[in-house]
Amino acid sequence: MAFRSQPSHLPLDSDSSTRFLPSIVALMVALLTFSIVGLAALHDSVGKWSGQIEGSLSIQVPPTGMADREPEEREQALQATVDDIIEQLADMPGISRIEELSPETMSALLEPWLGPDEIVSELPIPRIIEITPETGFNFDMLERRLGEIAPEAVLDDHRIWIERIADVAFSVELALMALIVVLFGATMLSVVFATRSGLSIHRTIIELLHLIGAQDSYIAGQFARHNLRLAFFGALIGLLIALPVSGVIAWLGMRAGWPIPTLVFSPLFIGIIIAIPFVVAGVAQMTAKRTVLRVLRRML
Amino acid sequence: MAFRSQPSHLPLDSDSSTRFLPSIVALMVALLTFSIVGLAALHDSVGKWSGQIEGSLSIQVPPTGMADREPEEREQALQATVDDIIEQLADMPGISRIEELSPETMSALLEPWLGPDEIVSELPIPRIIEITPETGFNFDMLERRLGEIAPEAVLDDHRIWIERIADVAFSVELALMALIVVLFGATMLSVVFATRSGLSIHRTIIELLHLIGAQDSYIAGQFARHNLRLAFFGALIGLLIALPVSGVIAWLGMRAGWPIPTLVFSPLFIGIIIAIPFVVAGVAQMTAKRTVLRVLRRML
Amino acid sequence: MTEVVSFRNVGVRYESGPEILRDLNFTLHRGSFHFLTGASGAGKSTLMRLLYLALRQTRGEINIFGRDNIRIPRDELPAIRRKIGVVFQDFRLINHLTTFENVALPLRVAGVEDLQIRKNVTELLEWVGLGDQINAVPSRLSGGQQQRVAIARAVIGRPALLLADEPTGNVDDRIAMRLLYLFEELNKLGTTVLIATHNRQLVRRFGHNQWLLEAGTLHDITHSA
Amino acid sequence: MTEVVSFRNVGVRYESGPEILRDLNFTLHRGSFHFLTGASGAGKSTLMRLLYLALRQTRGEINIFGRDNIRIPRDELPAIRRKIGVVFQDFRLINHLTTFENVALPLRVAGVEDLQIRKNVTELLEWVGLGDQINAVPSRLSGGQQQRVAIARAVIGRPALLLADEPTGNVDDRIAMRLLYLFEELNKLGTTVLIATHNRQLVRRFGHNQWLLEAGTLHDITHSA
Ligand SMILES: Nc1ncnc2c1ncn2[C@@H]1O[C@H](COP(=O)(O)OP(=O)(O)OP(=O)(O)O)[C@@H](O)[C@H]1O
Ligand SMILES: Nc1ncnc2c1ncn2[C@@H]1O[C@H](COP(=O)(O)OP(=O)(O)OP(=O)(O)O)[C@@H](O)[C@H]1O
Ligand SMILES: [Mg+2]
Ligand SMILES: [Mg+2]
Repeated sequence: MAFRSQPSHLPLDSDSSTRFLPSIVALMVALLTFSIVGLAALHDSVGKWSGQIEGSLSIQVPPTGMADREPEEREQALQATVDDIIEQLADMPGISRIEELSPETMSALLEPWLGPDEIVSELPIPRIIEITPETGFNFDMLERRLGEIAPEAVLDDHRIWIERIADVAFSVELALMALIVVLFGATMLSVVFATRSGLSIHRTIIELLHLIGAQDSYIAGQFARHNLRLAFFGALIGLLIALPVSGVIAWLGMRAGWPIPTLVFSPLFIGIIIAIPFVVAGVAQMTAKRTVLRVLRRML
Repeated sequence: MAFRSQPSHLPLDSDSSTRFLPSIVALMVALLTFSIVGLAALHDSVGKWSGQIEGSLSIQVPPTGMADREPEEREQALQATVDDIIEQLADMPGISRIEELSPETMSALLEPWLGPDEIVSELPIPRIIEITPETGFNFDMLERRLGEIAPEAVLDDHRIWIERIADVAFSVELALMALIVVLFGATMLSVVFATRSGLSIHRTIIELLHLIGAQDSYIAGQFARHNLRLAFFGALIGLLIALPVSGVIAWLGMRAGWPIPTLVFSPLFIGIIIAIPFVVAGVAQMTAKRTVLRVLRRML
Repeated sequence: MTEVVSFRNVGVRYESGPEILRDLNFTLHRGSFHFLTGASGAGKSTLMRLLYLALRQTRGEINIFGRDNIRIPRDELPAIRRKIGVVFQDFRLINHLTTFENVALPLRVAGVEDLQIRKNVTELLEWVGLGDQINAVPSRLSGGQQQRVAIARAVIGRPALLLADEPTGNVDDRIAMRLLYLFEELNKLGTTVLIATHNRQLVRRFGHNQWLLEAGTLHDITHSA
Repeated sequence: MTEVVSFRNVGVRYESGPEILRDLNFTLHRGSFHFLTGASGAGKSTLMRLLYLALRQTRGEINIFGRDNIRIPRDELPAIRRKIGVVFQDFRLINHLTTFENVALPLRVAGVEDLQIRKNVTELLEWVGLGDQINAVPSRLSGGQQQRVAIARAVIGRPALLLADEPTGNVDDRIAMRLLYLFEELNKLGTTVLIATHNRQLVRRFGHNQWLLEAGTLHDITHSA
């Protein structure tokens, strides 16, 4: 004869419906974990790109059509254009700093091209204006206004390109975050569904317990504890499936040249992953409690 | 008295367990639809980027430390380095074409910088080698080998940057595709789970039908049809939730500067979306059929 | 207080259906033993439902253990239900629990300690002839065995009021007698017993009070039978 | 062929348990009417299960409608099962179907046309006294009404073999008689009837053959009672 160790607990375990809740929870938790790992990896990449594109955007003002002028005159005309551009663009939204590159920096930049020679200062070298953009910066508007002020000026779109892509990557990141929120919601919803449908099978048991004089809180507590255990177990299985698979994918990804995710090893991230089973179990418990109490309240 | 219109069908509808299958299916289909729409949008963006970065990658070979040589001699030395680089890199994997930029193209490129002057041909202008990379191309290896052959040569990383980001975007796209596959699998799995758990409630009905002399195929067919209807209904609801929400997100995204997704309106995409309820319903039907047949086979 | 239950002009209808019971006026005294007879569909189970507080009258007053049934606050109902043992007509055993666990349920709910439960349940199961089925689940029991599990569960808590709805429909006369002796035993210890049954022979043999439900009303036919 | 069923040295055990039935040797002829009695747990329902092909003997031979039961191919079993009507001891009604649909089930499964079903079912339900409960689901029926639905479902297909397991446990004597007249009616039309029951009175009143299951074996006590 096998007697239960906890006399006050109903033995609900051997029930055939108990397989469903864990499996659906495992599935949802696995999906959720995949998405969170994906977000963390993407966040890392975007962070790395942002680091590399930090800084600025440049406008080149070439001495177009000035080759036949005197060097003095040429420089003055160029300077006027540069000052004009800086003055007119300074109040554009999204520009945190706008400034001409100093002649020394210019020489340094041109050195690998033309050699460290005196020749530079004598050549009709273009002027460069550096702009540090910030959020709200609008590349197209800058291009349009620049076209009005000085049509010969050229916007260096190298950095802006990266900026734009980082923007899109950020959008993707946002979308993935939204997906995680949706998946989290979906996980919770499916825990709620699965818990409820499990309980609908147990309706007769709930009714019987009620009729033999069990307190509502006792019945609800029994089922809450039972479902908590099932959901926690399911969530653990989901994690145990998702984590190794994510690991393998990450390893393959790194071999294919993806950046090494560092966020994945941050305490916040690990905390979130560890929290999943507890949150899921908590939701299952609460749902079970509420559902049972609602069923009971309908009875006399 | 209400008689059924289809006498050969069991009225399984009024059953309380029939609410669960549609809800879990609706949830999964909604998630799946979100991901597919997301993939389509991202695919569009990546397609646009790829168009813009098509073409090549360049190596600049500057006349470093040659400013004091004779123009003739300088050009010869530069040409030797260029030939050397082209010869040695030509057999690298991932390079589909490697070729020196012609002097005319050079002049055209430099024109906005230095003006359309004769001065160009007399200056110690760097040579440029253009490379068209293909899949399998390894930027780091190219950089390393170039460093060995000609340390003074500079790799223009402007295009390679875009390439890299497009690569990562492609990875994200792949990841999203993987997510869709996983979600699709998860949808199918949950349809299987939900169908089976629904049937476990009906076990006694299956048994009874068996005992009163129903053919296995008749019983399985009844439940298959029933579950097909429930799953189809659930999938439709999932679509009806996901599509408008995706639309709103896309609209917000386009207002925030995302590219307009064109793939979303392609026949393939629309076909996939329309196929979802049918595939889901088909899976539910098959699962029901198999589950019932397995239950029946265990009985005498 | 010797009045366990008293009904005054009680009437019941299910939803908008006809009145199943009407103008019920009776009193069950402490330690009384009644048989409730009546045709199938007469309302015996409905009356039982009123008594175990699973149904409310649509009119009239029911007084149970000295309290007006519709005035009892919800959280005091469990305590009252624990004083009532019920043998349901359809047994209502929990399918995945063993015979032992099914019978132990009322004690578990009441928080009785494990050792006590073990002793009482095993003893009672021996008495109803299920000593060798202690670990079987209901689906492995015969119909009569299931019925005896249901009876054991109803009496295990020594209730003040025992309601048995057709408790001998699936057992042979020998076991039926034995079960009725069990009820009489409880009755001698103070339990008020009400048994709904179709088994006239049994009623006749035990010769307790007999009530007949007919056309929705109750007739005392103890001496007329 | 007048032998509907014949058993030769049949024995049954559930899994590794004791042998519930052993050395059963009997024959049921076409148009015969038998009562099967025995203590609770004697094995009456087990014997019924053998007859409606839900259980296989662990030894011995069973011949049903002229065929060796373990040699019948799986796809031929449904046709044989349709010739057998069963009243299960636990009714086995489908909870979400109405009385009408529950009774109509065997006809639906056999592919009988709707109009025919409608006529037969309504008529039969009138006969068993459920004419006004045609659209009620089982949970709205009294115990005896549920039992009558189960009986109606068993006889609606005019089976060649009728097996009724404790069919009158929840109805009063008047209805029990009425139901037995129904069985006799069927019997006169050629149906072989076997009724497991505890109701000795009924057995005595109808005076058909009586078998007693005791210690796992069958005794014919028709003339000794
Ligand atoms: N939940 C319900 N909803 C509607 N009607 C019901 C419900 N339960 C019972 N009835 C009806 O009330 C009447 C009395 O039912 P009840 O179960 O009390 O009869 P009973 O005397 O116990 O009969 P039996 O001896 O057959 O068990 C029946 O006609 C039945 O159809
Ligand atoms: N599925 C099963 N598994 C194991 N043992 C079983 C199973 N079904 C019945 N038994 C056992 O077989 C024996 C005979 O059961 P059966 O149901 O045939 O009795 P019965 O004669 O119908 O009794 P009753 O009159 O109480 O219905 C019982 O002791 C029971 O515990
Ligand atoms: Mg009743
Ligand atoms: Mg039996």
